[in-house]
Amino acid sequence: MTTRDEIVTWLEKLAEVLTENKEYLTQLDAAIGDADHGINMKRGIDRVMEKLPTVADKDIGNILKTTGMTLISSVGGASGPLYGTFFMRGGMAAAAKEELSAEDLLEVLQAGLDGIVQRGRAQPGDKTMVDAWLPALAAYRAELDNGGDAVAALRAAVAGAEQGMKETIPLQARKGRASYLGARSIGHQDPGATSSYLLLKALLDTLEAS
Amino acid sequence: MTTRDEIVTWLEKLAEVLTENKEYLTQLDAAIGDADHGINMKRGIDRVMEKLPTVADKDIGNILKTTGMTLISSVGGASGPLYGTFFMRGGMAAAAKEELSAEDLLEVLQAGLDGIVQRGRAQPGDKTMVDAWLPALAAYRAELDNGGDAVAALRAAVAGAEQGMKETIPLQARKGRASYLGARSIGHQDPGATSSYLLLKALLDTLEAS
Amino acid sequence: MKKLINAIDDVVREQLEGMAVAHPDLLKVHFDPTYVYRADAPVAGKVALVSGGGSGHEPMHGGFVGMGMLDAACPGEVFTSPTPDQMYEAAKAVDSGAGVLFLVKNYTGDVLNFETAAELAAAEGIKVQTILIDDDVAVKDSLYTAGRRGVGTTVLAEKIVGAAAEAGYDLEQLADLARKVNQYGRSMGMAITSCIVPAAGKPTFELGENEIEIGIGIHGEPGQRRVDMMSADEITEMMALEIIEDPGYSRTVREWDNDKGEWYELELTDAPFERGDEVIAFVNSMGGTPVAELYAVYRKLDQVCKDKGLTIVRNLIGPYITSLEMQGMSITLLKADDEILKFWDAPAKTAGLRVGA
Amino acid sequence: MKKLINAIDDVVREQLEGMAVAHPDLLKVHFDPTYVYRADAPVAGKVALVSGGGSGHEPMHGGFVGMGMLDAACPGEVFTSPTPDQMYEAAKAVDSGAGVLFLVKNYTGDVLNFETAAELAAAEGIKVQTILIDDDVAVKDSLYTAGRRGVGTTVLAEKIVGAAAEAGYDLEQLADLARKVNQYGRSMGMAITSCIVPAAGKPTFELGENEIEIGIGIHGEPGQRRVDMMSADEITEMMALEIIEDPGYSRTVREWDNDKGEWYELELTDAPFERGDEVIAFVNSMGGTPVAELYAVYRKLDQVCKDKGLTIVRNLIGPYITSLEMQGMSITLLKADDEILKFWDAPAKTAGLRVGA
Ligand SMILES: Nc1ncnc2c1ncn2[C@@H]1O[C@H](COP(=O)(O)OP(=O)(O)O)[C@@H](O)[C@H]1O
Ligand SMILES: Nc1ncnc2c1ncn2[C@@H]1O[C@H](COP(=O)(O)OP(=O)(O)O)[C@@H](O)[C@H]1O
Ligand SMILES: [Mg+2]
Ligand SMILES: [Mg+2]
Ligand SMILES: [Mg+2]
Ligand SMILES: [Mg+2]
Repeated sequence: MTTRDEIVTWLEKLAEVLTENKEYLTQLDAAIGDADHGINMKRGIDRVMEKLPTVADKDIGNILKTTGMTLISSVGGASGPLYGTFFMRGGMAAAAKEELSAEDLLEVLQAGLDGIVQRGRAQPGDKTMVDAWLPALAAYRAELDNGGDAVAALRAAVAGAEQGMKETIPLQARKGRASYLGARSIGHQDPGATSSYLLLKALLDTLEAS
Repeated sequence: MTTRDEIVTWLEKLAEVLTENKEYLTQLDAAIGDADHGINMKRGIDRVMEKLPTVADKDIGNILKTTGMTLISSVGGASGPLYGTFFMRGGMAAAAKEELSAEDLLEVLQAGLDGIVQRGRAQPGDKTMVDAWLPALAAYRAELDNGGDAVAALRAAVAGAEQGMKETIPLQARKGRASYLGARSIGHQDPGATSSYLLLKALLDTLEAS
Repeated sequence: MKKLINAIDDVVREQLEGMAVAHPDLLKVHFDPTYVYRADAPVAGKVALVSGGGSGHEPMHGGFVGMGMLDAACPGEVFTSPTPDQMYEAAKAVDSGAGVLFLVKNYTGDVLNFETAAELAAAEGIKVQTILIDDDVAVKDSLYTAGRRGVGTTVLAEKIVGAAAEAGYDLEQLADLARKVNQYGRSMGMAITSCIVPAAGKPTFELGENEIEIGIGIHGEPGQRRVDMMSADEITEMMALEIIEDPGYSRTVREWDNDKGEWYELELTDAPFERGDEVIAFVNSMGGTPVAELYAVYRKLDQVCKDKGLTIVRNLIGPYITSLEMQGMSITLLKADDEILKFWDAPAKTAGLRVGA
Repeated sequence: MKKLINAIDDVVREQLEGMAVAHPDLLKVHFDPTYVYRADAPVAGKVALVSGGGSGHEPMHGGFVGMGMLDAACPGEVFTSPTPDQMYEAAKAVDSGAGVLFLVKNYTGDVLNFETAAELAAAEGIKVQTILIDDDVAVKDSLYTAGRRGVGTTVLAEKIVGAAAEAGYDLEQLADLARKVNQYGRSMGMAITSCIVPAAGKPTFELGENEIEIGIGIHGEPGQRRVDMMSADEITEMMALEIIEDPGYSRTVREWDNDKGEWYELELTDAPFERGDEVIAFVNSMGGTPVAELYAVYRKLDQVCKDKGLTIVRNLIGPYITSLEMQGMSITLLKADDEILKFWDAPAKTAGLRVGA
């Protein structure tokens, strides 16, 4: 069972990770975007850290919704509404929950991904964060079906996300700023897919630690 | 006797010299001015070369006046009206003359220098072209008094101009753009003093050649 | 990085504070959330025109807030779209009850955030409409990209649509005019140098001493292609021809249905320019290119238009939609009809553009 | 060198040709000799205001030709004073018989050439007067230098004196007003980068990645001192204080006596600013610094003025007197009285500055 405290720890871990990777994500964005993805994510997660104490004792749905609303009103750019929607939808799926089973967690992540796709209307292979999420959740589900627990499923998900992230490199972007580069977007890893991988990785590290 | 043809040859030689030294004069001006002295002089002498054929058969006064008017209407900057006045005044001193004695030549140069000082109101040591002309004409006069001919006097004048030019290096400019640099103008050779030296040198070379 | 700034986190806020003290007669600035709005807003009975986008494009958009242009502008961080709460609060502040038109440059970030804001505003009972500006011919297709970017035409649209709002157009009429202006306008940009996002601290891309980028957007991103430096005439002719000879452009856009309270999609196709068209020509500096160079560009642009049978009947020349200190320029041609010219010539009084006032 | 130019020798001419095709309603351009003049010149009964100087400062001066500002502008080569024949022919073209006022920035080249032109014009029976603009406080004394340079106050003088000419001031009144505006105005400039004179092809000076030049002129020349980069607030405060606390400045200027037909010298002393003074504040971009950064400067300038008891009653913010693509800015403070404010607020319609028209 993933507890409310682990969710809080996850977000705190995510703050560390995005801080460490601010430069890296920004550099990836400089290559095929406008050099701000790391800066945007860092700005957003810092605001989440300010807000977190006020909701840390609430249910998981509440925590995730607050996180989503905070990201929407602080990140800007394409990733703001997308990650914001991810957490808001995830929060709705976790409404009133104090802890999440491995299945619950999948539902939360799936609801979040559905939100990203509805807002951004990205197709698989468009070279976006969606290309990290699809293989990740497929792997999670598969591991679950094989009887694995949340940590095992997440381990599979992170591996899937990492592969999806790496597989964005040869892709030509068809969504977002990078799409304006046409063929020049080929050969670069998508920043948003990378931050999505980091997000899942932070969750795994959190659950493994406890 | 300096003939009309030698005056024409002098101006043609001056055109070559200013072309060769365009970069050099501009660099000197870059250090303590606005990086255009060589460009200005080149633009002016090119126009003089266009005009010259139309007056090459006129008297020396006429040739010099035309040269002065042409420089005034093509050089611009500080050096334009100054060199323009130099040749116009020199031309007046040579009015109707077909050839110039060593004394005539001194009168022409002195009249030109007086014009420069009247327009520019520069004092000796202000770090301007005047600092090349004063020692030059003093040396010319001295050599003449020692019974030297025009070539000998000019040789002395060129030596004087060169020394005056070099002695502008330690001076702090008190006139022209360079004066805005205050002490930072010290250690650089004055562009206008340099072009004045080149002007006299071209005259000497011309007379020596014939 | 050498810029006239203080702490990097304060760059946008301090610039806006400067605008507020400089132009109290024209505008006010609200912080948390951040938006610039007309000193006399809301203007009774008038539809409010609201735009916004990342900062770094000044004077657009904040410099165009005032009589005859925008009612409010929402500045994001440098080159980063503003957030829905800014747009929503700005809309509430300037809505007179006649409704709010969001003019949105077509960048994924701007579109997604403005869509979210429109949903919030509509939920508050504000009549709202969003019109997309997507005029950048450097982007060829809309199927394999996020669609044409919103660039130079945005400035012209803010002037023309703003004047129409001042003249009493209702929300529908205003949306129709804005849609038309967007479909009549085409732009292309080029960069001589990159620019430095303050938070990044170094140039977004490196250009060789003899290289330029053709087909750039307005966020310091690399362009569609990199070529060797050319003469002003060659660059201008190449870009003008890509604009003038651009074929019809089709894409699907989303607009808001106020009755149903939902998004609907419509397919729009822009007609190419035709001989005999009258145009407004806009030669824009990317920020670091001085206006004198723009006149060399305009000189050639006028020749190319004449050769192609287009008559320039109005022009705008200067830095209006910029990318920080980037050197470079963009060209916009906007087909002009009587309605467009009438509102182009109408008075405007803003910090960034003044006409007859 | 990457610029939007064609052949180097054609740079100025082509830019002027571009202005002529862009603004036929405002101005005409004459070549050989080169001058820009009002489309409706000579204006009957009006004293003609003529200025000029090296090119590279655009929009000044050509961009200020039109109703309410200049009757003619004489552009020299880049950063090189124009020649007397230009000034003389321009004066003849715009003189309505009421006389011509030459506004001359105090640079040896400009002064010597305009003096020669004034002599030529007077010889033609044109009533002529020359007023010097020398407002750069970075130049401390007039004894050991060519005197203070003419910088930012020139733009304000062309607006104010131009409006007075439009209002019917005669030559003497106009000269008196121009002299007063110059004595009421003080400026200082700084450079973040050098600039490239097209004919030179490389930067006039080299600045380190962390160095700036303080006390520069407008010709890309090095400044009065080189210092390490500072924050916008520090730079602004330092420059504002040098301007506000500048003591009285005395120098001898030459003006023309139309009756005697000769030059006469007069000694002028500028009074320092005093608490309670109302001022027009002008924050100017050297060309490559975007307007957004100027607002950060204005923000601090407003605070410093308040601290020093000065009230900013009007402002001008943008690139108006530039040094090609140089990054940097200048600050000008002009003591404002009723006469000055009246003409500052009066209409002007030029390519570079529009007020109420
Ligand atoms: N339509 C979309 N759907 C899903 N993800 C998208 C879409 N557009 C962009 N993204 C993601 O957003 C990332 C860029 O985010 P960011 O740089 O913060 O915003 P911006 O592009 O506005 O500067 C891209 O790397 C991509 O993964
Ligand atoms: N008042 C003056 N009297 C004599 N010579 C002067 C004076 N002012 C400047 N000069 C000369 O002019 C030279 C600069 O000429 P130039 O660079 O062509 O003009 P500008 O300074 O206007 O760019 C200086 O090197 C100096 O020798
Ligand atoms: Mg980005
Ligand atoms: Mg010079
Ligand atoms: Mg961005
Ligand atoms: Mg010069």
